[in-house]
Amino acid sequence: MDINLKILRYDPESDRKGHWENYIVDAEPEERILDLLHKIKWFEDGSLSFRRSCAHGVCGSDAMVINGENMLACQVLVKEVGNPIKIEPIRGLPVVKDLIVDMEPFFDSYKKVMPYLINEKEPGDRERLQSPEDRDKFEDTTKCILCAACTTSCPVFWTAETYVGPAAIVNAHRFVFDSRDEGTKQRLEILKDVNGAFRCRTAFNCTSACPRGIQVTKAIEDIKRETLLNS
Amino acid sequence: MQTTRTDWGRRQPPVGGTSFELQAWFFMRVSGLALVFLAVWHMFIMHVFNDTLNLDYDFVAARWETSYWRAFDWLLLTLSLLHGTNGLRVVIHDNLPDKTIRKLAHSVLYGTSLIFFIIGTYAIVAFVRQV
Amino acid sequence: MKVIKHSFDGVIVGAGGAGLRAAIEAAPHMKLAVITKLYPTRSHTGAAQGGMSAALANVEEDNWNWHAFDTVKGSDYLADQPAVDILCKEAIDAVIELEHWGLPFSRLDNGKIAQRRFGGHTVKEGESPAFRACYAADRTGHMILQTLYQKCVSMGVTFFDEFQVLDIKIEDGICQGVIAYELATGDIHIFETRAVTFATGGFGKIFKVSSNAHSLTGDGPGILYQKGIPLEDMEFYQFHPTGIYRLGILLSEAARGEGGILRNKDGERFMERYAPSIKDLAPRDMVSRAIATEISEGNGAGPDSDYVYLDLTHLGAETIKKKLPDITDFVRTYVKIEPIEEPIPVQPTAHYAMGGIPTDVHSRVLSDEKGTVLPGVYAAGEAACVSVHGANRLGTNSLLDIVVFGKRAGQSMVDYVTQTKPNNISDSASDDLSKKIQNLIDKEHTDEFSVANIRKDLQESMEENAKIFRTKETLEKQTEILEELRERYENVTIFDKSKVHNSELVEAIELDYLLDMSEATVASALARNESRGAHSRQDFPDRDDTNFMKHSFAFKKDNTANLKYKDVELGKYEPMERKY
Amino acid sequence: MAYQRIVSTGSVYKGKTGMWLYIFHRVTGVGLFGYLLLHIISTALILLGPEIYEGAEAIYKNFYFRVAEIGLMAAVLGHAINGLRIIAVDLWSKGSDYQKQLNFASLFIFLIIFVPTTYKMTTSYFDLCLEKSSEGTSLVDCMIRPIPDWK
Ligand SMILES: Cc1cc2nc3c(=O)[nH]c(=O)nc-3n(C[C@H](O)[C@H](O)[C@H](O)COP(=O)(O)OP(=O)(O)OC[C@H]3O[C@@H](n4cnc5c(N)ncnc54)[C@H](O)[C@@H]3O)c2cc1C
Ligand code: HEM
Ligand code: SF4
Ligand code: F3S
Ligand code: FES
Repeated sequence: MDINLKILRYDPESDRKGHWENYIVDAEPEERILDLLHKIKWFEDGSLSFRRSCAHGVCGSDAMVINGENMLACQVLVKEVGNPIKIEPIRGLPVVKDLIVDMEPFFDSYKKVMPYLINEKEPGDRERLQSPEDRDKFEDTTKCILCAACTTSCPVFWTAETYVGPAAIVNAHRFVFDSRDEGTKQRLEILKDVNGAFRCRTAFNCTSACPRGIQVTKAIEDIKRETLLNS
Repeated sequence: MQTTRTDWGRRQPPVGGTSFELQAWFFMRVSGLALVFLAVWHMFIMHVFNDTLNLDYDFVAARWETSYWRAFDWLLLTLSLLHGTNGLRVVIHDNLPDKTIRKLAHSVLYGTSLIFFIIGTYAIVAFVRQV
Repeated sequence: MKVIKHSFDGVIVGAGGAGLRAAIEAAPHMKLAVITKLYPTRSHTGAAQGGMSAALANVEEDNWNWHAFDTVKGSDYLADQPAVDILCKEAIDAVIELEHWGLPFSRLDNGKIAQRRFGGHTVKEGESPAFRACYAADRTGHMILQTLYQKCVSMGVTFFDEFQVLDIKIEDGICQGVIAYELATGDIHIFETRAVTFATGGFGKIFKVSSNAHSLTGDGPGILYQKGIPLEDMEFYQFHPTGIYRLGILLSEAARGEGGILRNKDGERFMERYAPSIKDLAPRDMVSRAIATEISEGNGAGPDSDYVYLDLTHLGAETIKKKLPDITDFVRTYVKIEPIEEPIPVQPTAHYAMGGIPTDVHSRVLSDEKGTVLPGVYAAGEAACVSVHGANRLGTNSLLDIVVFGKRAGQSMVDYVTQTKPNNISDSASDDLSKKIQNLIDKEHTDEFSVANIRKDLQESMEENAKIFRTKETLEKQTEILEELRERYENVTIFDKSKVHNSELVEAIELDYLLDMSEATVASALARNESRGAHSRQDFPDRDDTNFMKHSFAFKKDNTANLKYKDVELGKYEPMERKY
Repeated sequence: MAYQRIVSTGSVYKGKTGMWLYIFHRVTGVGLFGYLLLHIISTALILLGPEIYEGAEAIYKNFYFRVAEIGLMAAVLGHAINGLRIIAVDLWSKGSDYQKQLNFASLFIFLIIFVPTTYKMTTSYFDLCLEKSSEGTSLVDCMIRPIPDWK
């Protein structure tokens, strides 16, 4: 089956603006979009650049806009997106080359919410106990692979580049609702900022974009309510 | 952390601080709820139960005979101005990345809102029937 | 080419589980840099699913000696027993430590860390399957990677993300530093440092069907191999029984640990014939061979009779949702079937390198079969061979390996750095590399010598000739093929001549390592005239303890390997026949 | 190095309902604020006496403004009901689980109120127009020119 791929290319060494390029690739309906990108890169145009590693949706390297929506290229099959296929880099982060964007601002935001367990108490020489119910409270947000699909699908983030973004809030949620953690106050303090959780306008794009099926908006709402109740 | 890339667009992630954003957010919900009664009721009175075609000096004057309606209208004025101003504050913040321009736009917004609040309040308070 | 120089006390190459664990140990005591070609959270440790073993005895009576027994038996007695003892004993603290750092393990009703069964793990030295694998649903590796990275963030560890190390400088047998290539700019960075740990992960990409990430190309072992450091036990490459048909995406052994069953085309639970006592939970090498045998005997399912079924349908929706959410999602996404209702087509997939850079139990790299330590160079994780996995790794022991020996690598770096003085690397240290890169850029591109074509031929031929069953003939044939591929590689060309994110250039260099890994694997396999663990020679079907109770050390010599051997360190457990 | 901020793609992100509702809420919010300012001015003119006030009000008394008023009604109702939906998502812990249902409910409530309102506002306009106009004025006349000799 011949698939027509339209890819938004940008080479910083020669282009001033992005431009669309067309490729025709022979593909099976069961193939991943990533496989098609590889076919182009390996056998047609070696300069096409994109990130990838695991090829099965667990490393978070290859979020991109496929037919107008954020997806992981390794997680969608040709038959699910139809023909032609339009591919662009994720939005709101500076494009470095082709489908590669600068992830530094994204990770900076992530680091700002103190994404690590805070607990000064001596834990003893066995594990801390935690009931399965307490463990379930943050199960959803532990799944995050930091792919940025959510943050770069958020209309607020596109215009307000200072917004910390859903991914960072998800990772704050993972600790705020962990019964072993004691850093809730500090994290909520950070998320009270103009660029924090209250920037979210419940557009839900993040939730539909998340390849891990995390209920991102729900997590953000949990954080908003927790902040409200905490002050 | 190592930062080796260019400084382009280095964002300012949140640093925390005041509860203003939380309060503003909460105020939007509360004032929104109040406005459902005030604004929607106002719209119904003016457009459905009456018709704006019939709106005239006498109609308004009669309404403002009672302090109930003056209070109603003043509350509507105040809350919708506050609600709208805060809404626009966020819209401006979202869309104007440049700090100086944003500051300017915010000042214009707050100034305008204040002037209109004064005009509106003055009208409601100072109105006396002339004929 | 722009060259930038940095100076550090220690450098860790790789930010998977092993690299991050080493960083946590070393960072407080020195000026440390972690260099990684992927963002740390994208390392393949994050793909690990099933669990991490430790005799916590949370579910039933357990003890680390039994764990050690299972590991040694699973290794087909090739593992060094003192190292295994360290692994299994330190496992308990390693798990507890991860929990203290925030790892969200699944929990038992009493609040303790949950444990599940896994292949080859038994209580009382073989009595019955043991609940030993600590897990967090079926994303244990993801949680380990995240937790270790979070810990590093909290400590303010310095990372060089998307920097690829391509060379190490060793002068007079002493490490001077490493050279890295910055993917985003094409700049060369010289890292002056006394202590380097390689934690670059595996090299499953030498095969066509693999559970490994595209980035697992054996860079660490490759870099050292080219400097004359040997590679240990390269003939032992593990094939995981249950990869998704054709794609090779892994379906964790946890699926069988939770009660999943393998069936052939007639629906027969064929493992009953191959391992009557623990059946589907036999070690991976045995199960993979059983599947391969079923398929070659015509019992495979499908139009080409080339797969078997993994049947989870009797587990019930609740167990599947709670305990195996991710892998069943993979099945839904990639095979488009509902695993709650239908059995899943699977086939063995290239999975794990038991072999790698030889190290001692302090993660110090050894430069020969006699145990000579190469000062300042360390290795841990899948890139290294301690050896605790011997001829066949037990499931869950690798996540353990990366934290236990990752930590030891960190400690060894600290010891070394506190005892030595800063060195001086010359500004011309990167000249060879610059030249190599310039050559690749200057050469005109031709399809015949394209990276992808050579790599494709490599992966397909390795799949054909050096996978689960090997013979002298297939291995000799593969040796010839590898020689041809090596000749082609000498002329390799690339299309992309740019500086920014030139991933084709990087793939060209990685292909060199893949060829090295294949050459060492095939040469070691050809020389080992016995079957042991994952290495299965059809022309020598039996284990031969008299001649081959020893580790192979492959030294690079032209385009093949020169082999030397070192005796296995035995301990409490006498080699016996491996039966389950 | 030249980083491109956002490559202009000319293509629209295929967001789900939530994104369009966000845009709708913003547009109506800003629109309503603008109208509010206008409304404050025209109402405050009442201080200047009946002539000026009614002179200003007369501008509104034609069909185009009636359509605009219906638009205003739609904006207020839409913004209000969507606002209530947002409040539900924000403050009710199960709100985001029922996002789809809330979207449908909002639309449903909106239509239930908006359709009869529009009907009333339209018919009332024509009734009053015919009542105030001279014999023989048609509905089309009412639509294309201001209501004659109002008052
Ligand atoms: C699908 C799958 C499931 C698994 N499940 C289990 C399980 O349930 N239990 C278990 O015990 N084991 C499991 N394993 C095995 C185990 O996960 C791996 O062996 C282990 O995670 C390897 O960790 P590592 O730190 O050595 O390497 P990786 O996690 O692979 O990390 C390698 C790192 O090195 C970096 N790197 C590589 N080359 C370079 C270079 N040239 N320059 C700079 N950086 C470089 C990479 O960026 C990366 O950060 C599984 C493996 C796979 C593939
Ligand atoms: C009638 C009842 C009303 C309700 C229930 C309501 C509710 C809300 C709510 C909840 C928000 C916050 C949206 C968010 O955070 O995502 C909001 C925003 C806003 N409202 Fe209202 N509102 C009402 C009336 C008005 C009126 C009369 C105006 C005009 C003055 C107005 C102008 C705005 C503006 C400008 C915003 C900002 C929009 C944005 O940030 O995208 N609202 N409204
Ligand atoms: S929340 Fe989901 S979409 Fe966002 S970064 Fe994490 S995994 Fe990606
Ligand atoms: S898309 Fe954006 S506005 Fe909120 S609900 Fe998601 S973060
Ligand atoms: S390649 Fe890892 S998520 Fe797609």
